[in-house]
Amino acid sequence: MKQMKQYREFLVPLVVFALAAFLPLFLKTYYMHIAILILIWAYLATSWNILGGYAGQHSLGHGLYMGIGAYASTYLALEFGLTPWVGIFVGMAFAAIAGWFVGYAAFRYGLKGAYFALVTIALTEAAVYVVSNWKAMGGAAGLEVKYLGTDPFMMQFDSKLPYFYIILFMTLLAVLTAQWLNRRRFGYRLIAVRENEEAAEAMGVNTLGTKINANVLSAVMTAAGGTFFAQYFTYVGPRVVFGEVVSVQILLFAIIGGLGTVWGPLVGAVILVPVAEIARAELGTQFQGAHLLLYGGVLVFTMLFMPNGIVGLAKSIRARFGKTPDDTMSVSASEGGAS
Amino acid sequence: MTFSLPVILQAVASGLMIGGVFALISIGLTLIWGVMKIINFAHGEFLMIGLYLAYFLVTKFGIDPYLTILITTPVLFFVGIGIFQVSIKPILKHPPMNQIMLTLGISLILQNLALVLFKADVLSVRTRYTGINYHFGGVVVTLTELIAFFGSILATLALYYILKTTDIGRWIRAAAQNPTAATLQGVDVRFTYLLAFGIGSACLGVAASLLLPFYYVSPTVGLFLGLIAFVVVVLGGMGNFLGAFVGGLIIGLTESLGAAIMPGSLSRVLTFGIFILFLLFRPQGILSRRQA
Amino acid sequence: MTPLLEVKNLTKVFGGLTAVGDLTFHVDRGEIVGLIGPNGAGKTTCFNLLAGAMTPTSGSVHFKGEDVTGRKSHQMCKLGLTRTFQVVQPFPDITALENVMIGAFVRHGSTGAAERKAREVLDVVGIAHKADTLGRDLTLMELKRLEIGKGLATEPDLLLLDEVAAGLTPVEIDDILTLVRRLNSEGMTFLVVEHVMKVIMNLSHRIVVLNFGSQIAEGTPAEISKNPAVLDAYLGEEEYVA
Amino acid sequence: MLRVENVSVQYSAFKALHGVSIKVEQGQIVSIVGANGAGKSTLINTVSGLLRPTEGSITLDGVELTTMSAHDIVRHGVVQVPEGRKLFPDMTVHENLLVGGSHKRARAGRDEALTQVYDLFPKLLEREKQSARTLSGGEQQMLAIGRAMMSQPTILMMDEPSLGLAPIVVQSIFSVIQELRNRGLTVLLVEQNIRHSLQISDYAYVLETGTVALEGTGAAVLADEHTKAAYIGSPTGAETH
Repeated sequence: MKQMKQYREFLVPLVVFALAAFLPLFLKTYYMHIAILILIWAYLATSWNILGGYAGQHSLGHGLYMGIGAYASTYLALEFGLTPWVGIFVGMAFAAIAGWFVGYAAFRYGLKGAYFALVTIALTEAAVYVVSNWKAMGGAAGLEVKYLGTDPFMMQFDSKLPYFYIILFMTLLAVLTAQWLNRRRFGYRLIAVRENEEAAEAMGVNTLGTKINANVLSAVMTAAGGTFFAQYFTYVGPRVVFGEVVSVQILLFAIIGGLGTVWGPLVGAVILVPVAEIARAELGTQFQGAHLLLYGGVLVFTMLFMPNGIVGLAKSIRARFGKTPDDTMSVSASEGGAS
Repeated sequence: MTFSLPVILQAVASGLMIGGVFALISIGLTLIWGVMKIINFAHGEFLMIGLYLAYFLVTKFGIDPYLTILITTPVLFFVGIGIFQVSIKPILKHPPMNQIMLTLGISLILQNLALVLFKADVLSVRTRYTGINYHFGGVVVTLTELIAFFGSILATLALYYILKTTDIGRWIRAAAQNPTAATLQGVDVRFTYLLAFGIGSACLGVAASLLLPFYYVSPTVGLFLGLIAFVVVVLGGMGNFLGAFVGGLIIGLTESLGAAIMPGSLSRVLTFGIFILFLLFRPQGILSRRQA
Repeated sequence: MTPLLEVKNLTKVFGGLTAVGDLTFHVDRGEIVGLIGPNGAGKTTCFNLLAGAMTPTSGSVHFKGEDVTGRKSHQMCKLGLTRTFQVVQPFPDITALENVMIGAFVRHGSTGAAERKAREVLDVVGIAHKADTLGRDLTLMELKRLEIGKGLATEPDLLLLDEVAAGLTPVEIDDILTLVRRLNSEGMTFLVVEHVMKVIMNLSHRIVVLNFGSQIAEGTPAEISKNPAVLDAYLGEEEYVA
Repeated sequence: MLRVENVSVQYSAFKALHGVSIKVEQGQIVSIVGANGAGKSTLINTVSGLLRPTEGSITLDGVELTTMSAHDIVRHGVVQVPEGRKLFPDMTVHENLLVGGSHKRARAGRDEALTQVYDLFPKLLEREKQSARTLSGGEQQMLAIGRAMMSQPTILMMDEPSLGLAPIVVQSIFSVIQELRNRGLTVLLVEQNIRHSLQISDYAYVLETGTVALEGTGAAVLADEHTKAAYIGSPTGAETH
């Protein structure tokens, strides 16, 4: 009985994803493509959310880990014929090392908030230029995954269906991880670090170690997403997987959906990706960037009117009939007038 | 990829020239950060607006590129003020990350709006200043770069003068150093924020007009120049006016020397490497003695 | 018997300013020791040094006989020395229970055990009925109790209390005093910084007085309240003529 | 001239003031004393408009300040010398003073005010071109007072001017406060150093946990045992009121 109770929290994700597994019965190929895109971004945003949402460290450079995952598996497959099923783990290992170094360097020297954001953006931008000048990695042109038709061993399929199930399974794992964090010591420590580092440290939380671990876990998960991305699009390029724009997209859905929540990233992606994709498909020829325009607009709207995202908004609407916390006033606040 | 003296000298000269413009671009950013502790990720896109504006003034109305300063500067001032009023002001007290996300959103909007309106074409102008070169020994300097360099220095000095000697300048500095204390001296801090945002943006108007004759315009031009501005600002110390100027020159030199001695675009790695090292080990920048 | 906490020649210099200078005192097991002094006397710096939030310039701190000088906060906490904060520091977006659980996780790995410990602590500090309220929604009195609860949950041998009475009404202060005394009678040791003198005079077994970073007096509450140096430090010098 | 009537202030969960009323008359020095956390700074910051009362009103010569923005309150002549000086550390002494006198009402007489301040604090004139961060604690306090004087206040509020200063410097600061009063300025003083402050005060209020516990002339309040108890407490007295 006790065992049951402990795992009941995983029931909802399992049921939701089990239902999602029937979606291909109803979707045409094009919509399958959109479903896969939703899951890719939901997966990446969930991975980012562990560091950004739970631990409150807003990395603007997760493209770095996505790129490491994408390039590692693709390069190993091209050069040594290594199956991406193994390459994905190699990429994750490299991302773990990178994540540890980035985390250690940034957090050891106390980088926070804007400074952490800047250093991560600089790292991923630097990676763009390193890879662009690295001949073995295809330079600025990037690498193309050799087309083999359907070859399950090399994670290649002619149909969208297997891709859908792979990314569905990955996203399920990511959501389960988030759900697991929600009720475990490590997860509580992440939240403690986010909410009040000084108090967390005083209560026995090794804040430096916790943040580094969060960065590593988040990086490893993101890298796996990178490998899948490369396999699905059969192409990786420096700007496509590294770089500022990708990094912003990774965190976009978590922020719009709801930071630090299990379902926020998925909700954000489910709502936004289809709209953006349709915009791109319908307007793409005349208006390049229509989807990014939409993302920008939604991001601004979110920050102005629902800074806690969709899930946060839903929560506060539910709580509205209870109690509304009012803004705290503070003498140290920069200016006098009542706002 | 030669290391001969003339090549190095040429690189130093070009580096200094573009460095002056980098400095001017960054000074607006450092001003905005220094005063209200907001990193404007749309800074590069504001510059892009200035560049497009200058481009159309030159190509459609035949205005002299340097005369466009009279239009780009006030327009950018009001663009800054408008964006501040609509989007920044409401979230001044929000967590810093929300502010970063907001300005990132604005940058996405502006960038892709430009893409929708003007397509991805890379545009540049030929003016009567184009092609005039000066030779100093083996070093070639173009007239347009020279004007940009001295124009940037002049604009920087003018801004420095305003900040140092006028009441408005002192308000802005007072609000930057201690907003509560400034309020207690009767300074309307929100108004100084508005002014600082406007002035910081107006700098980009000047920079755009100075850049256009030898640079290019495209929807993504702000992406790179915006990042360069971050590098310069961090190098100089966030909020440090003089530091931003020195930082601009250093990054100009780094970019151009790096390009002379390193293959491809690898010099960018050098630029970002400096950026990262400074963020980690000297976040207060080159000039400041105190901890940021 | 070695004292639970032994502070020897503790000094902290910021720039040119000596915030704490050559401070020596000890706390025995089962005691409540008060640390007082006017604003800016160096009490909070002293707390930060003991709790590991700052590293001393010189001097040493021994805890349970072990040299712990320069240990970090989280290490001190694991060793059994936990501090509370002057300005209450709740985790605003999680419930009171979860706030306390974060402390309980120091000694308990599983969520279930931590939750049991946390409920027990909430009961001790008297806010069990608020277990599911978010940190941000608690009243100041509840937050003060939560602050103590967060410290207790780490199961410390020595709890450093920083201004628990600040901002409370006299009745509420009495409640907190009762709580601290009860915990003390059950064996908990306290080092207390407090501005509200009634509190410290009533609570402490022994008092250490700081001014300008140095110790100016030590003794029982009765001795301290009559000590002229202490009166001068608090009220200004007697001989001043307008 | 300054009337604080029945003012309550609350921030987040913490009710800092409960129905506090005080009066300051033209040309007086009025002290507010009380232990830390009693609400003294809260009161001053509420008068300054940095905090908003949940109830009650604040008026200066009948002009309602309660809802006025903080910078407008300064422009109306209610000026604060904040706790911990809060100078502009990277500006010179001269520039700090100029900021103090830069709002519209003060600008006209700025040169004259500057002469007065330098006359009152010759040390500041010596250090005119130095940045504020290089000054000693006492000089910083003088600059903070001088900067407030530049606003040409009708009432000057000082929050813990003696904080962290050596006794000899404290003496000179208190002499300055008396000098200012002699020049006709009204002063509202918040101090921990109650012996000094009460001796020079015309009237005083003792705050305890956000309410006025006692009021009277400076001498009377100083003589009252209750005042000492509020600070030192007594080992026997668990009795509260």
